[in-house]
Amino acid sequence: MEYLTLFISAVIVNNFVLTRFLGLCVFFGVSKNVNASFGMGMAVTAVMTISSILAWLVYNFVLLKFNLTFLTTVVFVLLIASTVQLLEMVIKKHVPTLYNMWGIYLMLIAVNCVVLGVPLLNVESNFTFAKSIVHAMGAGVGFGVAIVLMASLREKLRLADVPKALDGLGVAFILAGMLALSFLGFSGMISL
Amino acid sequence: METALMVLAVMVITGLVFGIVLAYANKKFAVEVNPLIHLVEDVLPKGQCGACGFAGCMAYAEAVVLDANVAPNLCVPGKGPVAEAVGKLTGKSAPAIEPRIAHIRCAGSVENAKAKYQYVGVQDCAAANLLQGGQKSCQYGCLGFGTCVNNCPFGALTMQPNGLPYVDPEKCTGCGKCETVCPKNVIKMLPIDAKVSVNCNSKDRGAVAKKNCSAACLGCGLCKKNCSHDAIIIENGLAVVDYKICIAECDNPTCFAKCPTKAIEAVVKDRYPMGSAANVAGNVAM
Amino acid sequence: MKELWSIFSKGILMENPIFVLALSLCPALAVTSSVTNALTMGLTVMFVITVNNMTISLIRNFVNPKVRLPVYIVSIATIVTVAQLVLQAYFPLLYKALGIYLALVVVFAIILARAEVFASKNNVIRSCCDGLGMGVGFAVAMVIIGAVREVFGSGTFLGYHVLPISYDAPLLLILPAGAFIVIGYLIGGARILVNRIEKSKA
Amino acid sequence: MAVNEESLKMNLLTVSTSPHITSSESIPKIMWSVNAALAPAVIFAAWHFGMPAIITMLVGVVTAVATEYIIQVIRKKEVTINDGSAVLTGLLLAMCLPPSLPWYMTAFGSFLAIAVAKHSMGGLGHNIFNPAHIARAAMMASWPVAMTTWTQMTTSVDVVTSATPLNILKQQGYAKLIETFGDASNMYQAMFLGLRNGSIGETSAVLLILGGIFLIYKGYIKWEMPVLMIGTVGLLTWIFGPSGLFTGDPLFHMLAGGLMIGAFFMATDMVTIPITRKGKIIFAVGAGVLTVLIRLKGGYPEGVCYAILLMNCVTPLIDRFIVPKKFGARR
Amino acid sequence: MKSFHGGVHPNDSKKYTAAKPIEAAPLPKKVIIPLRQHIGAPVSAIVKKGDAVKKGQLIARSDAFVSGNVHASVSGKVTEIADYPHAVFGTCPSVVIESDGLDEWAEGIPMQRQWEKLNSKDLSAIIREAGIVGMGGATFPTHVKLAPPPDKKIDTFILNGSECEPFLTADYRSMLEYTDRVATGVKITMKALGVNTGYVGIEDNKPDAVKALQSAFEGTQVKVVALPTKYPQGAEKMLIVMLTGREVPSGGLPMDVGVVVQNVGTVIAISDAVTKGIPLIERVLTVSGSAVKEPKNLLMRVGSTFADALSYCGGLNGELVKIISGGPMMGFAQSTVDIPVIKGTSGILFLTKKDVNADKESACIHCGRCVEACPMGLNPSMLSILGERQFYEEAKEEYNLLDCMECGSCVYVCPAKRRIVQYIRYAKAQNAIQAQKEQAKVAI
Amino acid sequence: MSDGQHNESNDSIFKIAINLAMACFVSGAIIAGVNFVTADAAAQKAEELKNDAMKALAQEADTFTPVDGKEGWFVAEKDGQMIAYIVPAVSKGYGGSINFLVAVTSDGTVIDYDITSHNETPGLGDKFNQEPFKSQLRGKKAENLKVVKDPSDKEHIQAMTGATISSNAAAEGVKKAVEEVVQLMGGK
Repeated sequence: MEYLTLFISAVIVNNFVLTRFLGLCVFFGVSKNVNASFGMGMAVTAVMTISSILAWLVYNFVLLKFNLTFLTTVVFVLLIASTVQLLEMVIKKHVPTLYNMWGIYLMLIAVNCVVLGVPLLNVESNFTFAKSIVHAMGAGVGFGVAIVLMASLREKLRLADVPKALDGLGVAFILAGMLALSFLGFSGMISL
Repeated sequence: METALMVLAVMVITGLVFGIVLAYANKKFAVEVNPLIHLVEDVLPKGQCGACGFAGCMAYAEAVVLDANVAPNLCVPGKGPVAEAVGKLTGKSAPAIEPRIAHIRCAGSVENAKAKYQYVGVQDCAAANLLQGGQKSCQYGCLGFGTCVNNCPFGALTMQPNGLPYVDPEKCTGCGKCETVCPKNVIKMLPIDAKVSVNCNSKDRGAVAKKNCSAACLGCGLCKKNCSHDAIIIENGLAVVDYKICIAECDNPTCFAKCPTKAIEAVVKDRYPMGSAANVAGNVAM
Repeated sequence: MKELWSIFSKGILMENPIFVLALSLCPALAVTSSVTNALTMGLTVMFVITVNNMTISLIRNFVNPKVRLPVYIVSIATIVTVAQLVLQAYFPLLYKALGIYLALVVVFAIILARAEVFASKNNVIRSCCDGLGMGVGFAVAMVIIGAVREVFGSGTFLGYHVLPISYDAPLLLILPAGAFIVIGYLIGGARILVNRIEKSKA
Repeated sequence: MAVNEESLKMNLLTVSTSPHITSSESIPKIMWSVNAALAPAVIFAAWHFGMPAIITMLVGVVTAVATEYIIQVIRKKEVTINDGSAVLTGLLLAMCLPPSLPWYMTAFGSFLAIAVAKHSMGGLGHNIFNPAHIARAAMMASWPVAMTTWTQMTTSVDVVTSATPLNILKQQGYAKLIETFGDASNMYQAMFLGLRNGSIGETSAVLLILGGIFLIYKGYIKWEMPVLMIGTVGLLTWIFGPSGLFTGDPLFHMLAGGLMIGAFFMATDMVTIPITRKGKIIFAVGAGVLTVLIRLKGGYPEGVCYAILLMNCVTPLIDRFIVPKKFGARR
Repeated sequence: MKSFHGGVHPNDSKKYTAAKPIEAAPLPKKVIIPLRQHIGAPVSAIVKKGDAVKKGQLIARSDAFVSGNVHASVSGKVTEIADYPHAVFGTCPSVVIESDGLDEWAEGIPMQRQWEKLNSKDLSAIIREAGIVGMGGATFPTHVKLAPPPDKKIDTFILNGSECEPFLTADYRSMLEYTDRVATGVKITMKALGVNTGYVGIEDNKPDAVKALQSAFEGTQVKVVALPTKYPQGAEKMLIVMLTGREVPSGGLPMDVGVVVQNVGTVIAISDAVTKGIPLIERVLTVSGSAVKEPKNLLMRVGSTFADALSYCGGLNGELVKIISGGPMMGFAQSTVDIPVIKGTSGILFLTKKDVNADKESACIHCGRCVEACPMGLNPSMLSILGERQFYEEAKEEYNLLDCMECGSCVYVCPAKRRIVQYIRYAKAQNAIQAQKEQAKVAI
Repeated sequence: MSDGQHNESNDSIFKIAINLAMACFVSGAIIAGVNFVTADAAAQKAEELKNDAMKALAQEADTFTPVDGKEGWFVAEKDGQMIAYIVPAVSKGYGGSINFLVAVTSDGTVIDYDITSHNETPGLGDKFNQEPFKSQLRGKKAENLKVVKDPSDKEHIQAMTGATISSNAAAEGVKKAVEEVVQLMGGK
């Protein structure tokens, strides 16, 4: 149950994009069509889960042990960037169908706030191994939900008569604001 | 001191491990791709920002190389220089080798050209053209709904109050987009140093053309007679200038002097006075 | 000198990292609820991007292309860590306020992008100018957003009341939703400004 | 020939694409009809809450119309303040607000609804979210205290209380709620007639239903939407009652809060809901489910506004997947 | 009766002419006979300027199978072969004949023929020779419909007596006054097709027509069915699904579900051609609208002009703003009265301001009325928006643009007064241009 | 980002790896150096901050000593005389957990408290770290730390308008701390 609330909290109530502003570059960059967004959401979920696992292991068994927590940033970012790069190469070679589905989005998230942010938050909140995984997956799914919604809204707006100055990015931000406003309805639903 | 040593050890080991893994993987999992893609990708900033609308720089590189419709200037952080380099690599740069400018081959303004009916409907030339060829009696003239204006990627066209588009020579790049969207083929690209231009597209017989529009080319051939270089022919009741001859041989064109309808004119840079820039299709009553 | 100035100045408006390029948006929203935080973050990024540009420019010829990205990242991460350590030691309250976003400076697209686009192809001085320009542009944008949100969202500027106490501030501006909307309009405003300037040039 | 051909030549004939005849429906007609349908509830509110409510409604409408006018002038678009849509937005917003809200908050909200929620997206027909609800959510976030402060009503009814029924339920429980009204049947009666505290326009269920029936009769809204949304709320609140399954008080929940006005006037705002009938049904049920979720589990006592906004977010996806069945598609 | 999805109930405005018997219009002084009065290959003139022609004489033909012969509709002299305005195509090469006022038949016409003895092939040949095309407006050559490819098994014939377009009463009057010819035409067609099952679909707002045909078909295998009054009941696909329950597949023709549909005017022409040898040179049409003084149902020669019709009907009454060839839902607006009547002209409407829609268009408010009105199950709202924003391909690929039959139901109900049909036509045209370009590319 | 094959360098895997390792080495050296300089300062600052925080809670005290076996607990003393326990506590609020630092006298009376982290709605729920709400809790004992909605009840805690959940959470967190102190004292 605890895990479930943690998961739901990360997906809806404390959505990473809409309340913590992580992963915005990708959120605004790739949310132009629904299919790409869906792929992106899956890719983020997968990468985030994997990197959270690795980061947790490294942090608890190396950095914490030798009292080197100030190296967290360096090690994590290197770890994630390399893992993603590796993952991309492996998938591209061996599972091309999967690669076409969401592998192409991998490079985009090698260096990305949300993918680095979640492992850092896990560490900061002293989550257990299992909790870290659940949290990371929740964050990924939450990201996916937000970006797919955003993409569908933007697809609709593409056909609208948006003022020229706001067209594109400006209105995307305003949309995100309204999306966040709507998600406020979930606030207070789960308190951890 | 011990901490410092530990730091160094951890960092070096991390570096070594990832270095080896990456280098190894790079060889082991190499996938054959179009080398051009890599060249292009190399030029890109690799911010992986996705601002181009593709999933990262690699994806954009792939798209711009493989898909002819993907423009080379989509990279936002890279801006000009990157666009240029990508364009060069993919051979997509070239906005026309020969400098040219869009030319409206119609002088059938609201006053000059007769209307056939009152059009009510979508304000778009191609849409209006579907209804008996548009609201003008002349089947060949500019309809004046500004489809070209709306489609110009450089904002070089504006609709004048008289119902004809104005081409801003400063802004026109000669890309030819307007030429393709005009349902009447009124717009043609003119060499930038053209000396004269025929401002009519009517293939009607002289009498009919005249009845429909006071500025029509009647195909009378006076200009042809007045051209000392044989650069003009009459084709389907319309004077056609061979610009190769005209530009190369003629210094002082006189062909247009005798034209009864002023359908052929000397090209002056600011031939059209810039009217109020409002998007007015004067001949259209909603 | 003129060239250096143009390298420097383009980052401030015409290629402003936040308003025009729309890169590194996370901090623009997350830490701009007060001007102080925004300014700190802006200065930190300015520092990191400038130093990193110089570093990359220095080492650009020694890096094997196959590990270029990891090396660049290591460089950025090192500089960020240094900044972290310094802030932690001397300005612990600010350090706490910036929280996780400080560490996330590492993955700001603008820093890596400038390294790849500019520093890896230019000499140290030019790279430094570019970094400074981008950094200043970033910081200015952050402060503007911070100012709008703080002044209208809590009636204060840098903690001092600038609007009458009776001003009933809409909290919306402090909340994420408000931040998104404010930035949306600021981006629109910047676009109008950039277009005006481009027009007047042409 | 007898035909006066000359006169024909003089006036150019009109040519357009078929069809050449259309029905008499128009956007202004729809919008003003909805305004008219709100009229009973508006009049009741003016009597029930007195001057403050009248001022709030006026401020809402005037600000909305003025904002629309200014923006359309700036954007060089045709000014359409006569079509009734800005009036409607202002009025609907005001009806979702506490009666004695400071006027500047109402004005802010009304401005936000028109400028941000509607015209940033391109104006009527292009907005994705219900403007009135976006404004209400924004105001709720901006001034949470003022937005949840309820004043005494002018009508002297025994059951006067300074909190809304849903607030009492959330904070003090069901027993206290019944106690406030005397007994359960008293409570239902008061709530049905609207003799309770709450937002300006949400209290009188019977008048809102009347307005809704008028709109259904005119064919401007589909009966399925309000019925299903209210029905879903009733069903779910009955099932997930306070003391175990099937112990809830569906009638109370159906009458409480902004459900009636939301279901009849907000969830049926055609611009922001799915275009197909099936899509509309999904929207209504979804909104009902979310309303119950927020009411029973969330931090806010009332969830109609957020439920509808959240369903607005999903609308493009619904439209994407729920498409009309094409004739001859069995191939 | 279960109805088809969608549809609208416009004011039928048939009161102007419903009670008016068909009158033969006076012989025109001059006829303009366009050489394109059908869908398919163009025909070329076989007469030249100055030739004397007789009524019913063949004046233009083509070797192509999908085309329709053209006959002189008056006797007289060919004065010109040139481009003239055309109700559908804008302009079209036409043969102009000046009447000699004698109205003489060409040799061998009329004659008496015992059609019962003819086989299906002969019937088909006679119909082809007579230049008969679909007279409801689509003008598809009739003999092509009667000769389906061998893999299409036709088992049902339907007579379309719905006439769902407002104002028009030509078919209705024909069914009442020419009942026998209609019945004969149906029987001939069924024989030509070799089918035994037949239906006559008539909207239930014309009970006397239903009764008349029911008695005419008494004792045959032809069922006369009263259908609910709803536009576009007369669209082939709607009619077929109502009468047989079969849905014509997307992009398909009625013959794909074993059905052939003919219009009332067409079967009358078939009857005349087969029993009397008279080619298609005249038709019944409705002249109506509030701008015309005496609305009438007229029997008019092909090639007479709208002006002829107007002057016979007493001229104008009130301010004319629109002339429509056909019905108000799917007809074509004209810019002049000098337009010739062609085989497909089912009505000529002269409308005043109060009849027509000239309201300003505004943005779509997604009310969904068009989706509910669309008999084809499309999303007209989206199609119009995509057309407006020039996403033609998307309209075709994802929103079934090409399935639209342009019945206009969506525009009729649209409160935003959007010109959906125009957007759709426009998008279709752009897609066609695109397809042409692509084909050209492949060819290179 | 990997540059792939077009650049057919013959660099061995090892050489590439060394390249990265070198970078890491330099990086490590720099970080270690900076850390060496700042570590002490950081630790000192952290200590100061903590003391300041505690001092704000128990203003008269001059020394704070950790309590054995109770993580995060401190005893605030003045001239060697214990005046309060400084106790950390956690409760669940509207937007997640709320962390407290509470100063409690040995007889279980609240001296003061400070909320070190929370995620409540800004401007609404987070008023519990400000006056006048804060002063309501001072001097209260465990049995009085209960939120009521009756304005006339001065014995208990008045809820903040519109933020009942947050009020409850604050009262509950402080109460927990007090109860723990009482338990500790009773245990002695």
